[in-house]
Amino acid sequence: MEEQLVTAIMMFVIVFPLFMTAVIMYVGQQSERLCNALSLATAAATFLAVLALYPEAVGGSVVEYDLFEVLPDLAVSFRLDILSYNLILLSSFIWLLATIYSIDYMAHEHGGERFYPVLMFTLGSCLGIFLAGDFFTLFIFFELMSLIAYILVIHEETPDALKAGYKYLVVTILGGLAIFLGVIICFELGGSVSIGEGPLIDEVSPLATMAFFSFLIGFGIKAGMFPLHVWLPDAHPVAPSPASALLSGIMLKTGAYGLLRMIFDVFSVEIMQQANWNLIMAILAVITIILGSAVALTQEDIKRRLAYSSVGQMGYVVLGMTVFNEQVLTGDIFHIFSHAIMKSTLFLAAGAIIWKTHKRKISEMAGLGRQMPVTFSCFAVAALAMIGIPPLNGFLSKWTLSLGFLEGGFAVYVLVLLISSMLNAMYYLPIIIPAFLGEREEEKSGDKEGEEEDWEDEAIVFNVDEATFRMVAPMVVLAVCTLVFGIFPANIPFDLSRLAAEFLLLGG
Amino acid sequence: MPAIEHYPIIMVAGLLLLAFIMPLLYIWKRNWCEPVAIFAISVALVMSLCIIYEVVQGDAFEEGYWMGGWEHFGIEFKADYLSSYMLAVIHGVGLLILIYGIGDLKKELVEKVRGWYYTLYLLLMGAMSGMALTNDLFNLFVFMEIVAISACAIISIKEDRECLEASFKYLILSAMGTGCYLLSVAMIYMITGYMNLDMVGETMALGVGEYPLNILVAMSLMVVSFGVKSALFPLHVWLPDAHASAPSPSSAVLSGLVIKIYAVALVHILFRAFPMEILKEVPMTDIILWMSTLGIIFGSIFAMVQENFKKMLAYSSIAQIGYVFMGIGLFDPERPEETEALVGGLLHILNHAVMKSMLFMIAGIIIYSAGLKKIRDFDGIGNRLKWPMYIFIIGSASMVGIPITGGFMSKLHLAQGAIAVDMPFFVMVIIASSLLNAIYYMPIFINAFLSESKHENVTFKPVPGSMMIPVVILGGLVLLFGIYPAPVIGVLESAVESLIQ
Amino acid sequence: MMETIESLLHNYYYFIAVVLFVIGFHTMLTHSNLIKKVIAMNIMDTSVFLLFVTIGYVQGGRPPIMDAVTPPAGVDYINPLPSALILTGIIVAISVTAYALSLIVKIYKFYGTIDADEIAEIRGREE
Amino acid sequence: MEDQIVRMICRVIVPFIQIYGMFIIIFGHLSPGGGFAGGAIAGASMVLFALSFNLQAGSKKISEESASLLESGGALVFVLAGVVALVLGANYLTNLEAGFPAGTPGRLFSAGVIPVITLGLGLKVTSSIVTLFYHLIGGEEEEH
Repeated sequence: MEEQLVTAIMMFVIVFPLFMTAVIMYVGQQSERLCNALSLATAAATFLAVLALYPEAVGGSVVEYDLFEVLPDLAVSFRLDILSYNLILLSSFIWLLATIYSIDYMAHEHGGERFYPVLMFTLGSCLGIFLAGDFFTLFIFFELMSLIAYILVIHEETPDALKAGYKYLVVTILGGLAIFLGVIICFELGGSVSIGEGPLIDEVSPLATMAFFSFLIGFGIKAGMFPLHVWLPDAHPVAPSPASALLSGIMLKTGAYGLLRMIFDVFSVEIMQQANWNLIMAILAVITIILGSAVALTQEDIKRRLAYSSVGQMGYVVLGMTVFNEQVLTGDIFHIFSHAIMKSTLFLAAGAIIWKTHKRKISEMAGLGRQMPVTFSCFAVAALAMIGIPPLNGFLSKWTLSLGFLEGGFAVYVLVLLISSMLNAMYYLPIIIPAFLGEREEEKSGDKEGEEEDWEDEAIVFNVDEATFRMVAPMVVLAVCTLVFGIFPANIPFDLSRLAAEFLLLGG
Repeated sequence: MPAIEHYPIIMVAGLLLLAFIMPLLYIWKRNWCEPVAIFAISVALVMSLCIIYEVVQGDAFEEGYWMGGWEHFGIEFKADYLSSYMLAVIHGVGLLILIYGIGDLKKELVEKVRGWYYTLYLLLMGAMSGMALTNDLFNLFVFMEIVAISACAIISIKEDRECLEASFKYLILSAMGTGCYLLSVAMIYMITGYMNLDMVGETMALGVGEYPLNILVAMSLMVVSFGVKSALFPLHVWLPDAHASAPSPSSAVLSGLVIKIYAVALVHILFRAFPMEILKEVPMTDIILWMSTLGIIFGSIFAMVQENFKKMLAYSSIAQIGYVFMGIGLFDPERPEETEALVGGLLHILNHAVMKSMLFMIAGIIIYSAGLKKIRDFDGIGNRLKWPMYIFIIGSASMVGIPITGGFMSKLHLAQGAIAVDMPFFVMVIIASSLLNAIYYMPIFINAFLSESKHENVTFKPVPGSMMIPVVILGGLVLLFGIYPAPVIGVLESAVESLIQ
Repeated sequence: MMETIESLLHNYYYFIAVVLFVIGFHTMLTHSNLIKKVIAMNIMDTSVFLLFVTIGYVQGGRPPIMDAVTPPAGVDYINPLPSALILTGIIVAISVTAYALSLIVKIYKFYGTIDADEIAEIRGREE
Repeated sequence: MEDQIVRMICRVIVPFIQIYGMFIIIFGHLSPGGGFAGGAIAGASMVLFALSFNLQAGSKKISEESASLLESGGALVFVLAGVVALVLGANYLTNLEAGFPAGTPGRLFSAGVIPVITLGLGLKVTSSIVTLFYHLIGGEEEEH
């Protein structure tokens, strides 16, 4: 493809959603249908545009484009390489599905005219983060996305949501400021903040340490890394389910992406090892994995349990960054894919359950599997993938990671993965098994009250009462992806991950 | 059309003259006061833009402008980069505040004194322009006093008890500052025998060895004096009362412009009158740095506990003026080539002027429309006062330093400067204060939009367009300076370069 | 030690000016009576004016008035600049004083006292 | 206060004070004094008058309105004198170089634009003192 065309498409995927935000905001006040249609069209067009970049990205070429200079030496610039491509492909795909899902989900909620523009704006800024050509641009889009996502978090406007939202906002600003500090130090030490110009900081100094910790705090907050995860279990459950899916599925990954870029573009593998920073990250990641999984066990609310599970899973991603061989990095990047797909499925399914039955407590979900078989099947597939049952994609990523850890001589990390998988099993299985096999609450209470009602309930129990097609379809698509990407180890995401890992290890 | 060299003096003299004509107009043609005042400031704005253009492009202002043609011993006006930048800020923001004030003052001031308000306003504008332009220490003193009196009067014009008391406190402390300034000028005159800044600078360089103590004392007095006047912590005690109790347009102009002009004057004197060797010997910049740091932190902390919205904004001004002084403080005389911090500090003059006057105007709009002053009463007003609260979001984002707003750009420069002179601690200060700002600004608009409204039965007075338009324009400017600050920064870099040489 | 005292005696006018300045400064900050504050302000200003005028004084100099006759050679004039400036300074001080006094009149009207502490007390009681 | 002696003496003395003030103003460019000093003296005469009679009598002689008119007028004279130099092509407030007649040094009509400026200042200071006085007294009056 011609360079200019690629650049044009690249700019299109960022600017188009941002532009459509304004249009949807305007249209949303007039017509709900048009608003839905436009949002869908935007997400679809963005996804198609991203697909069009596929040959270019896989071909290994790097496209750079400077938009304009804000300050001397600090430009807003964009850059497409294989790692960015991985993430924009993933985001635009999940975004498309979440948008489809939202149409029915939001139909009964208030504030759709606010939800869709924000959804599109976060899409644009999220792609902006992944396509940023330098840390300054990355920081700006990061701040924009994080702050606008606040509106998604507080969408329900309940007191809980407001409280969680405030926590989210403060923590996000703290994270933004930390990244800001990191970018400044980076600019001062390296004279540039461009991505892909080799290590910007090439020796360990107090300032460099400060930069490392600033980035770690900033991106770590976003990635929900211990001890900065405090906002996450509050914020994700209160958002509307499609938004939770995106928050957990994609927006957490911006933090992981930032950390990857930090390791390979601000610093270098040598410096990370020399200063033992990778060990610091690994320790935090291990704590994150164990803590996230353990706390998830104690959660009664389904969405909170999923949110804590996200904390644990992000721990894998961070842990994977600390060992620098191709196998681990492939697994790491593939886990970004897997987790995004699995967690989105889970949140979408949970959303459908809550939407249909208004039940959030796990104990109340017994027997619902018979009422909503498709939804619960999708949930089950994704949950099993989370646990790491073969042949699902979660297994593939854990397998690759474990192989890599062994190769790199970090056998103990494999142990951590195993423990965590056990914990995962302990908190996911009690949702799935009673859902299909257990008795419904109404049945139990019916037993006590009398025969007749029991009989009536019986009739309802076997009534299949699924959510609407537009809500079920995205889940099914995602669940199929979970399966497919697990069964065929030579699938597209896996190849892309491997390419990205190679690319990173070759020095960006 | 007089030649461009005459513009500065025409501006200052014209504004002062119109200020005195205002009472007459008020007696004869009451309705003309406002249009004439607006016209005057607009002309001044156009002139300052011409001046800034000429300073950047041409060389009309290379030579100073000697009053009465008395070269080397008269009063000199000199439009350098910094002064012309400040002129544009003063008149640009001042014009918008004036337009805003027309609507607001109808409610806040009694009919009898409204004409005087414009007198004081033009006097303030003229004197501030004079302070920015003059190159003469004593002339600066005179303009400072005009600014001080008219600033006090513009508070006390609303005759209620808080205003009067605040105004008196302001007057006394500002008189103290003036006393220090005059003593300092006396000492400088004793050493050098000149009042002209350039010549003082030249002569002082020769006298460093002979009168080190005199110079030291003069410099400290100078910092104390300007510190009092621009509310540098811990000399800020007068500010919260004064800025909170004044009529909202007055608060806007006081917080937005008046405290900055003293900072500009201090920069002028510090860098032009005192030679670099003295700055190297004396840790004056360090002292300013620490004062500003304390101001940034404590101003924010005090702001957090305020109930009254305007008082909160006033305390936040103390923190924000700290940024301006931090820019000065982060200048390292040993490494004069690292100027980002100074640029950032000076840039913050513009950004803070724009955003703080905007916020005070929004406070004024809320008071005008709903009569609410306490922050906790603001719950749910977002749906009734939609646009003011939207703009408030922009303003508070800029206060926190979110990208694409002006506040971010100044913080960026300050942080860069701090790193450049190896003082990363101060970046942490900036970050801590941004976080504090977030903690007290964010809940306001969150509650305004999302909390249950307490005001279902209150009638909200419609806000006239003349009050809304300036706020919207300022909101646009906050974003503009956040997205495209390059021209301003260009001017400021030249300004700093010419100051340091 | 002797040198210090000698130089103090020699420059007694500086010394007096500074003493006056400090008296003014101290009174202004410590006394709660508003009128006393204004008086202190004037003392402070006056001290600086005195200092300024003494700077311009030349021992045995003539007043700097231009006669029709050309002055004889070797006669020094007093430096007129400080005096001229101080004249302006005095006017400024007068206007500040006048303004402060009129404020005090108004404050008295509202609070019934001109004592800063009592005013603070009244305001504290209101809130 | 109805004191005949004070009033009588005041009536006699006020014109002299005013003439003295005028003299100081007009001879400002020739001898010590000038606009500030002379204006203060002339203004004090009005204050004295108002004190010894009463405020109403005082404001009959010079009303608040005309005082502020004079005040603005004084400033106007000053600024215009400066601007004339501008029009003549020199810097603001330029005196002889701009082409004002110099006259004979030491005579009343000399020194170019300076007497005009002094006069303006005198007017301004006189009226300012009167206005200030009225304002201060006015605050007291309202109360009682």
